[in-house]
Amino acid sequence: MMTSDQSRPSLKVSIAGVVLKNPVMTASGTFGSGMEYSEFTDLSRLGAVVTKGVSREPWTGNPTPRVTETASGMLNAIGLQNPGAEVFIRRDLPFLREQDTRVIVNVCGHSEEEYLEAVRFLNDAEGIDLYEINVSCPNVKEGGIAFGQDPEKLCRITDRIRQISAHPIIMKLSPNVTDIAEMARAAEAGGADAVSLINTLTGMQIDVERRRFVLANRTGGLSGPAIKPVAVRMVYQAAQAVSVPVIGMGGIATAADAVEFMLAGASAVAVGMMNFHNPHVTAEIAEGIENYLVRHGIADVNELVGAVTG
Amino acid sequence: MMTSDQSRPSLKVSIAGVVLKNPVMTASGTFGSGMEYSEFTDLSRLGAVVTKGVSREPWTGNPTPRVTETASGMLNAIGLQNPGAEVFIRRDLPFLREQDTRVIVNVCGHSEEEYLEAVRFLNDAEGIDLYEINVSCPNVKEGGIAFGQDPEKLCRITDRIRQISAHPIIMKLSPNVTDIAEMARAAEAGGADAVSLINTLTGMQIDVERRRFVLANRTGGLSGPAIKPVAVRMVYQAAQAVSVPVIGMGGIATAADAVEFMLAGASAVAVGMMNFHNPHVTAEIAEGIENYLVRHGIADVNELVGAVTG
Amino acid sequence: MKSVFDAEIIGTECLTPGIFSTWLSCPGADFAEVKPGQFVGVFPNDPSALLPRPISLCETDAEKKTVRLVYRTAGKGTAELSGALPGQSFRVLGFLGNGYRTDALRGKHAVLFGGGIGIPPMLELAKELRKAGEGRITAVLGYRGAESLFLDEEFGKYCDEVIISTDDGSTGIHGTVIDAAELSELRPDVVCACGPMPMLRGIKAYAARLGVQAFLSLEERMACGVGVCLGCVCRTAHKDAHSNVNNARICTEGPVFDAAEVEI
Amino acid sequence: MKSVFDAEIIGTECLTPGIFSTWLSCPGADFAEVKPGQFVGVFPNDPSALLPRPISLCETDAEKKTVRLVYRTAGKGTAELSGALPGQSFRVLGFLGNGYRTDALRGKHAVLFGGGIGIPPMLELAKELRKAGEGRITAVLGYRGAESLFLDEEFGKYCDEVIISTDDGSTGIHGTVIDAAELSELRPDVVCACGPMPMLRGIKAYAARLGVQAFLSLEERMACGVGVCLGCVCRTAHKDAHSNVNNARICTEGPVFDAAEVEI
Ligand SMILES: Cc1cc2nc3c(=O)[nH]c(=O)nc-3n(C[C@H](O)[C@H](O)[C@H](O)COP(=O)(O)OP(=O)(O)OC[C@H]3O[C@@H](n4cnc5c(N)ncnc54)[C@H](O)[C@@H]3O)c2cc1C
Ligand SMILES: Cc1cc2nc3c(=O)[nH]c(=O)nc-3n(C[C@H](O)[C@H](O)[C@H](O)COP(=O)(O)OP(=O)(O)OC[C@H]3O[C@@H](n4cnc5c(N)ncnc54)[C@H](O)[C@@H]3O)c2cc1C
Ligand SMILES: Cc1cc2nc3c(=O)[nH]c(=O)nc-3n(C[C@H](O)[C@H](O)[C@H](O)COP(=O)(O)O)c2cc1C
Ligand SMILES: Cc1cc2nc3c(=O)[nH]c(=O)nc-3n(C[C@H](O)[C@H](O)[C@H](O)COP(=O)(O)O)c2cc1C
Ligand code: FES
Ligand code: FES
Repeated sequence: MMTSDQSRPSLKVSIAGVVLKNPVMTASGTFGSGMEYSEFTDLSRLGAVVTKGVSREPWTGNPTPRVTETASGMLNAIGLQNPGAEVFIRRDLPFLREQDTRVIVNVCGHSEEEYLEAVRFLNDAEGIDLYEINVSCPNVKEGGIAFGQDPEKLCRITDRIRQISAHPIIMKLSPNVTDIAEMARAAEAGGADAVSLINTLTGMQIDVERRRFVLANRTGGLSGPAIKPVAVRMVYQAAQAVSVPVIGMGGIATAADAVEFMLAGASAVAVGMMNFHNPHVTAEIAEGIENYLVRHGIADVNELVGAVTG
Repeated sequence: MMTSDQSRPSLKVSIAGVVLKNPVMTASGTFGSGMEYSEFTDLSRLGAVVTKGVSREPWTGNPTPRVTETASGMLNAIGLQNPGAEVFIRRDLPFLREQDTRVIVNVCGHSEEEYLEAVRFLNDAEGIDLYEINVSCPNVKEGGIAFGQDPEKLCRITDRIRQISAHPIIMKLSPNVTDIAEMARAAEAGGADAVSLINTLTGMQIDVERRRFVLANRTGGLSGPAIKPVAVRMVYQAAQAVSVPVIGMGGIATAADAVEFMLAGASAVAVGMMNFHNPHVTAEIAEGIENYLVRHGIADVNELVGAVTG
Repeated sequence: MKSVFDAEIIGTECLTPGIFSTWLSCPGADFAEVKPGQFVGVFPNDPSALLPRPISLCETDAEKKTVRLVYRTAGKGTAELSGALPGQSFRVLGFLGNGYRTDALRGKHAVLFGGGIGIPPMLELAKELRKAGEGRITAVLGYRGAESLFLDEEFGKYCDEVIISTDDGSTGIHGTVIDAAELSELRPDVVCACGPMPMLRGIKAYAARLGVQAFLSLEERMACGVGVCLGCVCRTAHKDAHSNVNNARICTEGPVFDAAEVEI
Repeated sequence: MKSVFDAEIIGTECLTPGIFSTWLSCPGADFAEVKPGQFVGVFPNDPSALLPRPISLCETDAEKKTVRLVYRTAGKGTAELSGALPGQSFRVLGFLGNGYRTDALRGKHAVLFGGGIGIPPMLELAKELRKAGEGRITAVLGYRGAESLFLDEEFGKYCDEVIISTDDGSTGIHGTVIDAAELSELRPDVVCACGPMPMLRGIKAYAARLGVQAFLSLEERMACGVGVCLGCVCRTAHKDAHSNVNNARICTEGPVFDAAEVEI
């Protein structure tokens, strides 16, 4: 080992036994399957790439307009458009496997059976490290968020997926609930290896000149720096409630934001909307966390996890 | 009547039989009892002044720091500091009565009994038009939000207050719930004359340099333009769910924002955090709504209520 | 190659009320494969407005590494751009989208339709077609009225013919661009168009009637501009290769589509 | 009267790394009752940063309608202010807070303590006390070290004596401002202080030991700056007249408090 490396802090984190070179991941749906942003960012500098939601069959998603901007944030109602698990495995996965980063496949379905079918199908593919199960999409009529807002359903679907899954599972929680700690506990009770949060807050925008909903779907999911305080609070509450690792996201724009989530209790973080503002942001954040550790004389990034004090 | 007046649109709205000269109110806790901002804004230009929360006895509130800024918003954890109903009636109410605007007293308590005591005591005072019952403050340990997150408790406390109240009551709802429509229906079932929403979203901020919570209370309530999309969505859902009037708030900064809430279903609107950014904002919004109506050839502001189309 | 680069304002001019023309210096951009019909994403400096604003290339100068944007002030991003002084900078994402394959249009009679704020990208296309030689270029430009004309004279430099139509008949032909094309009995080999959706639908039908190929430049609200968010899709006639459903990304597979391939 | 007015940058100077001095022209402000110890709320132009930044008046010129702010770049608001060019404007809320009642200090030996970024408001106080005539003015200014000195020479213009202390002893007296006052055997009739909380606690005890009145300028996170939000309170010894509990608003009843009245 080179001497200059010996003084560098360790950025490695482990999620359910899977070691990530640093705690920075991409948030599902904001990074495609990595291909497009690989023109801007060297994916090997990221802890993991989390893919856009994948279902067993192709999904068409919602009508347009699907996105709009809000103060320090945006709304989206993509509706989980995706080419289906077969195309994903054939086209996207081989590319991801070559990137020297961890591959986390985000999975969606309209019903318990669809989630199970998708996982069963993906189980056979090479190169997946973890699943993230999206039970919190506010933009599809059936499934999605229904599981994410009812602790019993959440526990049950977690358990059923866990039974058949070839990889550890991260349950992605919805912030559109009264009690996030209860939801995190339900996921843990169902056997989740980790939980991730937050997905988007349900929101709406109206065009006052035309007196119409801006999004064809009427409502959409709010993300970006606007929601960061809500996300940090929920990550803190979830981390207090469960002993499995928590992956934090919601409005992360800088290394300081990433550190904030880790201090609140996140073992790793994901960057979503801000990729659209700066396609280099994820690698910059990974570097910035390292600088923070050096500046504060912290040897291991894991020392940050939950280290906030009153 | 002057001819120029005949072509002016009507801005009057009615909440539970109380007529407001225009739909613009101040949001509780962001306007004191009107005195301080009367240096900046002629209160007679507002539809109503909503006071800071008033309890029967004086409350000390939370330790400081109590406020901090966030992206396009802020967090507060004042903890409902107030001088108590006696001082309010003796000092603040006489001032408000002289301002040629409606007076809405925001009421808080730690328990059902405390709410009832406050309302009983205020009933005898002169010059109150409406009560707004705050069952949604995220910043006090007991009471407050507990009633705002449980439909049964909300229905019951609404009913008990309604029984003894000398004035119509507006129940102020919390956004920190899974199903806002259910909460609005519970308030209506309990006899609420109107509902207002949203109160603040619970959030948190961590100072990463000092690795400490920024707010002494750890969590605080998020308000400002950041939360507007969530507020508009909830106002829409509440207005679809109940037939009593809905008062909309959450991040209103401009007349267009106020119109957006009315299109979503609000009969009146309240302006909160943005008073701190621009102490003239409420009167400017009232004027801006009138200009909007003129520009769109709308004769009566009530035509906007719920007029959004797909 | 796509990248994020700094673009410095060279100068801005108001062409007609609400429509501005801005030249930007982009020394860090890669002009190697820039094509007419492509667009950039301009990031406002306003930290509360985080998404890039898609604006078409109205002109480019690969040697000087400059681009010209012509845009309507529609909201905060375009207002900020139009008010920026020479020397001020914007982060820009570019160059985005497929653009026109000018080689496929060469030597033909191409009729370029532009409606309102859809006119600017047609100028770069006219310029490139003229450079490419032979062929005949006709521009049909639609405006609201005489007072809202812009860029029309510049088209004269590159086109064999420029036809103007206005909604109110205050100048040019009274009616739509299609009314104008039909009245002028144009006989295009190929049609290119950018403008509001009703106009594009009309052009699609017009081209179908004439039995010629039409290339349409579509618009949709965008978030990423580079194909990851799936915000900007349009319905396609055939299963799109990327999506495996009948949805193509306007920012990546478009914004220029063969009219026969999209359901609008 | 309090109001929101536009303030135009006249010029900005860096006094020492991280500390800036900015003169602003405020033709719309009401200077009639401005007092040392008052502050302004500066609104960033950044639309995502909505709250006013409280900054003390370091100097004012009521005739020219200008104010001087001396501040540390702590975050986005102060960074924006320090980087603004002459001619650029900020919306400002002012003048806020109670300020010092200089008449009550006249003719006495007043010792003004300033620690770090608490030093600037003491300059205006020294200036006003000097104007008010008689009396003796001593300034005791605390810094981290010799390289971080600022404003110290300007205090010489108004004070009978200026004592410097540094944490590292690299110049002046090695120790706190209280160490410096005690070593110098000062005999104040009244004490005024602004600085970090541990220093203010020390000053309160120091004044109590000497049996003299002390006026302390407190700081707290603020939202409104005008007394409506109750964000900025401090604990008081007696029931505060406004709150009817033991909480006074620093922005309104303060920022200057009689040390005996606040529990710090
Ligand atoms: C491929 C493409 C090319 C375009 N080329 C041009 C051009 O050359 N000249 C021109 O004037 N306009 C063009 N537009 C439209 C232009 O993108 C919008 O007018 C602009 O984004 C408005 O931004 P704003 O900040 O001023 O408005 P705001 O209303 O503040 O914008 C808010 C959000 O909505 C988006 N938005 C608003 N209107 C539109 C729209 N019509 N299309 C897409 N997004 C929108 C913005 O990008 C932003 O994310 C083009 C759009 C697309 C998709
Ligand atoms: C009465 C009073 C007088 C002051 N006078 C001066 C002065 O003369 N010179 C000077 O350098 N500083 C002074 N301060 C501190 C100054 O207000 C903060 O440094 C400044 O607000 C930081 O703003 P920012 O945008 O740069 O930092 P950010 O961290 O971006 O600010 C975020 C938010 O926190 C608030 N904030 C951050 N730090 C403080 C703080 N220490 N005190 C209060 N609010 C804070 C900001 O106002 C803003 O709302 C004073 C504070 C008070 C209360
Ligand atoms: C355009 C867009 C698409 C998204 N698609 C998905 C998705 O397919 N699956 C999922 O679990 N979350 C999805 N999300 C949610 C993000 O992964 C993330 O949880 C959320 O945006 C909060 O993070 P941010 O504020 O950093 O964007 C999407 C978000 C956006 C903005
Ligand atoms: C500093 C502050 C104090 C508040 N105090 C109260 C209160 O006493 N009672 C109450 O019902 N709501 C209170 N609120 C909530 C507001 O009335 C309003 O519901 C919320 O801030 C959303 O509106 P806004 O985004 O326009 O601020 C307070 C909000 C702020 C920012
Ligand atoms: S704008 Fe994101 S895919 Fe086109
Ligand atoms: S800052 Fe609002 S009361 Fe002092």
